[in-house]
Amino acid sequence: GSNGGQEAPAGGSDTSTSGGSESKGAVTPVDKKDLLFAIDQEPASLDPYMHTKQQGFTVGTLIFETLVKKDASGEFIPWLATEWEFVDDTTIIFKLRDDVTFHDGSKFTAEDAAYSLSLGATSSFSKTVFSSIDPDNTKAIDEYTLELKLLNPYAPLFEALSSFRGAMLCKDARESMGESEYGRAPIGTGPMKFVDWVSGDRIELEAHDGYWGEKLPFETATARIIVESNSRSIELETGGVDIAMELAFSDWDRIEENPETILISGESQSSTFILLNNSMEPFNDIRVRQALAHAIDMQALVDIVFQGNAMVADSYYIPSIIGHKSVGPMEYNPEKAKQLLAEAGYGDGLAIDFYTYEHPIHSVVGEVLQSMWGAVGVDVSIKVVDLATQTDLNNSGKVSTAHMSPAVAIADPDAALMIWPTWRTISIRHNDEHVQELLDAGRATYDEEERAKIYGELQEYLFSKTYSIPVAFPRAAFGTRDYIEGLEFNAALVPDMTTVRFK
Amino acid sequence: MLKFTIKRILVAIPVLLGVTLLVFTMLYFTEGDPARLILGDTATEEEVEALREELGLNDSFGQQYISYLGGVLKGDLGVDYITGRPVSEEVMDRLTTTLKLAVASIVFSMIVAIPAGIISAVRQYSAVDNIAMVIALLGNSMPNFWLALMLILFFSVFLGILPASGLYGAQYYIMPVIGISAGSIATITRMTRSSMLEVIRQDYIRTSMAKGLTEFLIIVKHALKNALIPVITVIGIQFTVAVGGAVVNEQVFAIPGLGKFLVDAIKARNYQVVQGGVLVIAIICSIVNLVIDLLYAFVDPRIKSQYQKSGKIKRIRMVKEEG
Amino acid sequence: MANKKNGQLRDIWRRLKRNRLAMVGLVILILIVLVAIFADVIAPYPYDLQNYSDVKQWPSSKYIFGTDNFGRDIFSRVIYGTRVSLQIGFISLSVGALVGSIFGAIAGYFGGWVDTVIMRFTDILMSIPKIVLAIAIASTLGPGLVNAMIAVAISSIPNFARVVRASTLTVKDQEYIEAAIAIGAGNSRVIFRHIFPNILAPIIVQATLGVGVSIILAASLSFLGLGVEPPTPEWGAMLSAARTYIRDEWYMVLFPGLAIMITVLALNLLGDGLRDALDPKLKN
Amino acid sequence: MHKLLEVKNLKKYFETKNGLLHAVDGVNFYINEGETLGVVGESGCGKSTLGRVVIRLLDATDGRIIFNGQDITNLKDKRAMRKEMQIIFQDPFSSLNPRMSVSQIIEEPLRIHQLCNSDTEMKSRVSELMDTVGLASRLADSYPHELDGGRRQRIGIARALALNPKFIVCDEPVSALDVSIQAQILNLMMDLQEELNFTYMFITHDLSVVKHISDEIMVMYLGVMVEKCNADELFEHTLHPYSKALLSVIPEPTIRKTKERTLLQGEITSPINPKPGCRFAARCVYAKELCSQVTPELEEIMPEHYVACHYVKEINGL
Amino acid sequence: MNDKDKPLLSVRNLTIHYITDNGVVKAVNDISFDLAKGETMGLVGETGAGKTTTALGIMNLIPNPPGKIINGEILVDGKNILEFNKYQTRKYRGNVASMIFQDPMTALNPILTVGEQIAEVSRYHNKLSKAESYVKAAEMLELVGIPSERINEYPHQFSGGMKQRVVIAIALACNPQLLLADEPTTALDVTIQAQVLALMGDLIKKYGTSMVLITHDLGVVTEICDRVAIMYAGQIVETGDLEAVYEHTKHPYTKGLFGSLPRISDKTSRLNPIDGLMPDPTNLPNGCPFHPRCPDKMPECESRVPANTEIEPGHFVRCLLYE
Ligand SMILES: Nc1ncnc2c1ncn2[C@@H]1O[C@H](COP(=O)(O)OP(=O)(O)OP(=O)(O)O)[C@@H](O)[C@H]1O
Ligand SMILES: Nc1ncnc2c1ncn2[C@@H]1O[C@H](COP(=O)(O)OP(=O)(O)OP(=O)(O)O)[C@@H](O)[C@H]1O
Ligand SMILES: [Mg+2]
Ligand SMILES: [Mg+2]
Repeated sequence: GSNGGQEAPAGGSDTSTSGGSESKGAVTPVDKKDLLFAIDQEPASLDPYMHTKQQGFTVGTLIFETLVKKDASGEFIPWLATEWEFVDDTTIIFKLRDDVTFHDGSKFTAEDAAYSLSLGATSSFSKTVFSSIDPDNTKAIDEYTLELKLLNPYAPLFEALSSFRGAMLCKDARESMGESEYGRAPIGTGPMKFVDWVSGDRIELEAHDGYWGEKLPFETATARIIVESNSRSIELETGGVDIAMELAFSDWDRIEENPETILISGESQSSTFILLNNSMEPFNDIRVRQALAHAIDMQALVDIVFQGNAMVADSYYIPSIIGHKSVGPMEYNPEKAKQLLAEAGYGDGLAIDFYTYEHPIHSVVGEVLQSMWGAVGVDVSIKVVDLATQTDLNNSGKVSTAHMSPAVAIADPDAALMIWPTWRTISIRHNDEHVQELLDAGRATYDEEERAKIYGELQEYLFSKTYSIPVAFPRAAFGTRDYIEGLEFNAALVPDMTTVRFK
Repeated sequence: MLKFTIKRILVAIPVLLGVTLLVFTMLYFTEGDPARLILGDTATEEEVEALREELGLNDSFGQQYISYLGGVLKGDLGVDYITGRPVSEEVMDRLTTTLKLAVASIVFSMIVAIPAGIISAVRQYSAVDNIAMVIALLGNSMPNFWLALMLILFFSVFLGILPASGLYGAQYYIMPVIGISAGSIATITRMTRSSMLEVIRQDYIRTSMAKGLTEFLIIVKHALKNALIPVITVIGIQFTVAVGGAVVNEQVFAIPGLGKFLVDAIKARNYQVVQGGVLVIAIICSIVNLVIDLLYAFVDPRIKSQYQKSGKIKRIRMVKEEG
Repeated sequence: MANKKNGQLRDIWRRLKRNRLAMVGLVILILIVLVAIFADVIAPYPYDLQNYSDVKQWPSSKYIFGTDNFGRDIFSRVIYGTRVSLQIGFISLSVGALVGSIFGAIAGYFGGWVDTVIMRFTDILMSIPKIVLAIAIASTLGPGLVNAMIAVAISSIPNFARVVRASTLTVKDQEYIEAAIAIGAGNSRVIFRHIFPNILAPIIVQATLGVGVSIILAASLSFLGLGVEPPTPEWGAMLSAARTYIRDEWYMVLFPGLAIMITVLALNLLGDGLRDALDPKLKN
Repeated sequence: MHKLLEVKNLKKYFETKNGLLHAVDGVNFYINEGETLGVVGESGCGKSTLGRVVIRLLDATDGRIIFNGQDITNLKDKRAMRKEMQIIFQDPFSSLNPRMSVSQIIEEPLRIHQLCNSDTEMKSRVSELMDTVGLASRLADSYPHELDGGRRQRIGIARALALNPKFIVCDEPVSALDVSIQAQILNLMMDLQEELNFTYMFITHDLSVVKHISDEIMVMYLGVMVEKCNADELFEHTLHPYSKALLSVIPEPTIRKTKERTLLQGEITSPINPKPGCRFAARCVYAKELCSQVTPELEEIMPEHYVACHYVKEINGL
Repeated sequence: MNDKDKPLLSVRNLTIHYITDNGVVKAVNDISFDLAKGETMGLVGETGAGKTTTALGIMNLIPNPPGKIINGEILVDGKNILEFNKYQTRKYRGNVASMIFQDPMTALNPILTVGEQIAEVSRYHNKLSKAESYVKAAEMLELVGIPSERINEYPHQFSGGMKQRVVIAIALACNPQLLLADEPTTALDVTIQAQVLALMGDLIKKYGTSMVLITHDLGVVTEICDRVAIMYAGQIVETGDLEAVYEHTKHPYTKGLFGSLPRISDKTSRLNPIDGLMPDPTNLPNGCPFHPRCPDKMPECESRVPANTEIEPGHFVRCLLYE
């Protein structure tokens, strides 16, 4: 029996029920009417302004749309907005499409756009990218014209608008449903509309008949939540799902070599670093910080941790973001490290805590550091806490060292350097006003060359101070079945699912 | 009998209250701030503080507990901090899945374990006994997650005959059921065996032998039912374990069950979810215990008359082990 | 005197010896304990020695169980892990057994409201699934070896309390308890001199089986990220860390998994055998 | 003669889930020093309970226990009293702690009451006691399960003797033993009484044993005493209908039966919340209306011969 | 065995050992006796003398392992029951021969109604329908003096004496020719014992059943038996009709038994017990097993096992004094 009427996710039973063996090569994607993809975590909400999880955004790409998009060449192209114009540095007028309807049948207007972007400016989740928007003066001029006001010039604006962070919500629906309910059963303008969300299991979508653009080749789409990375890749390999997000490094080769599956990998826009608590003994001493950096054989560390799928970080954000300047890494020199430690008064050794939680990468870094720093007389004890405790300790300045890989929301230096503002509560606590000045300057400069110079200076400055130790620019990968095409890697790890096609 | 049932339910109430208080106290003293976790690293201290205020996290221990209890009495289990949904809905979503799986697992365990236990007992120290016990114990000796991963590797990857995760149809149940049953099969087999061994040595079995009955009749009619009480007890315990304790299997098989949900909630400091989930498990546990007690009466007329005479509770529990 | 006491033990031993499975369990267990004791001698490498040039090596003569993603020798880690896992199992269980037994004996011996309170408390603990309880405790205390042991110990208390209480109730009704009271023995003398020695059998059985449960529980805590702190070579933690490699470098998962399985199996076999041997009702 | 123990209107009720169980319901008697009071009655009539209440292993519900002139009914510190009053149990298997050796068992009372100053003294006292009860000293380190019933019972006796008590409750000390062993133990107990001037309360259901050992006999039925008199007197002039029936059904090992058997119908009834009236009325062939309404009082029918029966005189033609 | 009828039961040189870890328990050593149709024989002996073992042997119910019939034959109606196959043995048990066990409290299955426990015997052996077998069971209950309305009650609702009657009803349900009663009244009070003995006496007379009544009470034997056999250390040391054994006691052991009994009729201040203890059955002395305790021991006793000697018609003694 099918056990109490629990429905298989749309179409899921066709492929996976019949078992992996059959699906191997047996599937005829021509008449496939559903898309099944596996995400690695359950989103807290699907409302793009109510969370920061890439899993929620990925599902959201089918439901919501943005004013502009970025094409393959990096150009910003019209989407829900047809054209735009800078009135001045802080005022932009957008003309919107007039043929767009929400899933509930209501029209998409400039009201909705103004509502969405103002929300972006105030929501504590999205203000990292939209804090420059002036929420009180951004308004609809007429039904399809939006005036966007900025509080200050903001260079990454279009990068932000084209990212999924700037998705357009339905004002009426959200206000009448309430934000948590809306996040649970969202209404957008995208090609798929929300159907059902089975807690912990899956989110189901179906085609939106009134969609203004090109219809997608599938009628339903289901996001299955599969936390265990092994299970995710096995489902992909056995044909249980069409697409699997966030593949573990150890699965890449197999997915790549398997003729039935395709590995889509690329460089993530996030980078990882070792946090040092600059307001805490002994890390307030630059000699200690530098000693620690010199003590790391970064290539070995990165190879072990990322299993060959990352570059050693030479700076504080990835090369493909403007203004990147190669400043590092610090030379591996244990002798020098020992010497610096001795100078700082720790010749007899030093004991420090490394904080981590259950995470496949951070704890591995911890273990390698334990060994490498141990070699120069720094005794590392690894404190494994859980995420909640780690977050709490981190933001109350109690974490001494840790490895971190904060998500970079948009491919812009301002977002990539999001850990550095002095107002941030995380334990890095450098309190260096010069850093803040440079950040402010970079953000307000529209001229690309000038911006690049500012950020170049910042990167050099940060390196000279060694407030943190950059570790890696990791790659990431999704996997698809061989009959899927069109899905592109996204450096923010939020692939646009609307581009998926069946071969 | 009714009187007994009612008394039994009344006795469960202080236990349930105790469970909420215990869980509440533990959570209260746990490090980690749910507000900070929800808002993430980028939120300012003020925003976090505002959310704490909104969630009532700044109230004193007593205030928080009393207002929570007040809610519970009105049937309100609070809200999931993260999704903003009522805890009762969130828990119920998981509960149905979990119950289906738990029932399937226990039924499977019984089908395998009870005959195995009987045969082992009847042929004590024989090769059959040894083999049955080793197999049963193997299931109990493997770490759950390891077994689960091995099952997936074997059945989904190498043989490709079973779906690796989810719970969307009959064949999806096979591996999780094996994974969850592995422990309970061992426990039930052992209990059946030792209970049967004990019963077989009773005088009334000798009486039935002196009557000239067949071995089959003696075992099934005279011995088995008498051996059932401790077996029922462990089955009940195993059922409650399957309801809340299948955390690891749920994680590996991507099943949205109560156990995994609870563990995630504990880690996310999603207090009201933890409370609600544990409370629901405790209620199920009480119900199972009640059902067990009623089953005792069904199996053993002595217990039945005890219940009937007065509602007084005398539990004949033989909790020897728990997987 | 000693040899007479041995006479009693010899009876049990004889019954145990007849049980082939139990003997297999015992022999394995003794070997495991020896391995734990002589880990320093047996292990070819330190358990935390990272060798970046020998990462993820398949089993070979140099590394009989292969190496992990840090280039550490898995064999050495499994050997040292014996120590850790046995420690966790035995210590946490002993603490749980001690506390649980004392509570159970008090509840059973005194009865009345003391019994009610203690038993309701165990009811409370028992209505929360063990693993969830252990996780909740471990979260409250924070992860780490000691806290994991505390969590495992606390979650084993109710079982012992119940078993001991039930046995105490039967022993309490024996005439020798009354005889002890009649010659003027006080409560503590009765409990410790007369009741405890006579309920040792179920406690030992429960404990033998419980060590296995504790080892697995601790491993599950590690699997869920609440166990020991690196680089402690706890088997569960090794499994957990290696599980991403299960598809290709499955040897990394195989050996710690087998180690757990064999140890727990040995404990279970021995425990079952002891149960049969110690249970006077099963004497023939 | 000196009344060593006197019991007045002693009651012991147990709370059970079905109601109040009147195990002992208003019993009066005394025992002279150096004598033996035999207590007989069917299973469940409250013999053991009476014995336990008397030596304060159980607390009395009502009534008074006077021992050696001292009211011990509510005595708090029982230590001193424990030395004076001891008990020997029926079951030589369950009354000895299986985890203790013979010498440990016999030592224990000496340790608790700190009666010995040194280990050597303790040792010699233990071997003296073992000698007294006829246990070979080589058995000192044995465990009870290695010994037979008769020897075990001797251990129990030695344990009771260790404290030099004046008064010993013997709760069916020989009924679990084989006849030949039973005879050895009975002989031993009688020898000890002679030697050490013990006072026994000897509980049994075996009338031949009780007659053999007792000076006085008390017959109990459902928590009450129905007849009490000198041992020989009871067998010569049995007055109470229950006693008569009881005596008539003892299977005697002779093939020439002289007695007329009175088969009682049914079994002893429940002692829970008993109705007023004679407890024996339901099984009594002589029962009349009065019997089930009024509880008969214990009366001295003949000198030192007490009976509780409304119609005792008519029945016996007195 | 004079020119009476051919005996119903004839035990010839029966030897039964229990092979245990502590040695070989020589429970029954070369015993022989006959039992005529309708005759009742008392089998008397102290604990461990081998009484129960003998009875179990006659039922072919010796637990194996550890028990083993070493030698001898048991002829019932001329057929050696030890050579029966499984099926014949089942037909024999309960139907031709049945056994009443010592302890009525444990000899009944607590979870089956007494009616079922009686009915199943005749249902099984006489192929009665369920209804018929219950009618028969009701008859049997009435026969043993229990109102048949109580047929659907459970053992725990009965008193000890009533349970023993139920056990008797079970034993007699198929009108067996041979009844082995193993201490049927030892667990009962004197007044109840008298009732039960009277009842048994009536019933066996009524049905002409032959009975072996096992007891350790020399008094009980006189109430009901025609003959008596005295067992010591696995041997029958003296056998004969009541008068012969009770009034012309020959064997020193039997004499000792009588000397140990306190008598109501004559007041002696000291009893006259046999010295010493029963020998360890794993280590029986050479020669006559009673010689270490025997007051009339002769040097020869230590080496020679006495033979069964008929000293007067029907009165056998195993003692060198009489050879
Ligand atoms: N602790 C107790 N709680 C409740 N009832 C009890 C308790 N002890 C004894 N009784 C009851 O009190 C009554 C008298 O019991 P007691 O043991 O004194 O009888 P007895 O004459 O010694 O019987 P026996 O000959 O079987 O030893 C019985 O009905 C018994 O069930
Ligand atoms: N299953 C067994 N295994 C080993 N020895 C046994 C077994 N059953 C009986 N025995 C031994 O055989 C001998 C005879 O036992 P049996 O039970 O026949 O004696 P009995 O005369 O019936 O004694 P009782 O009066 O105690 O019932 C005893 O020494 C006993 O210990
Ligand atoms: Mg008694
Ligand atoms: Mg017997």
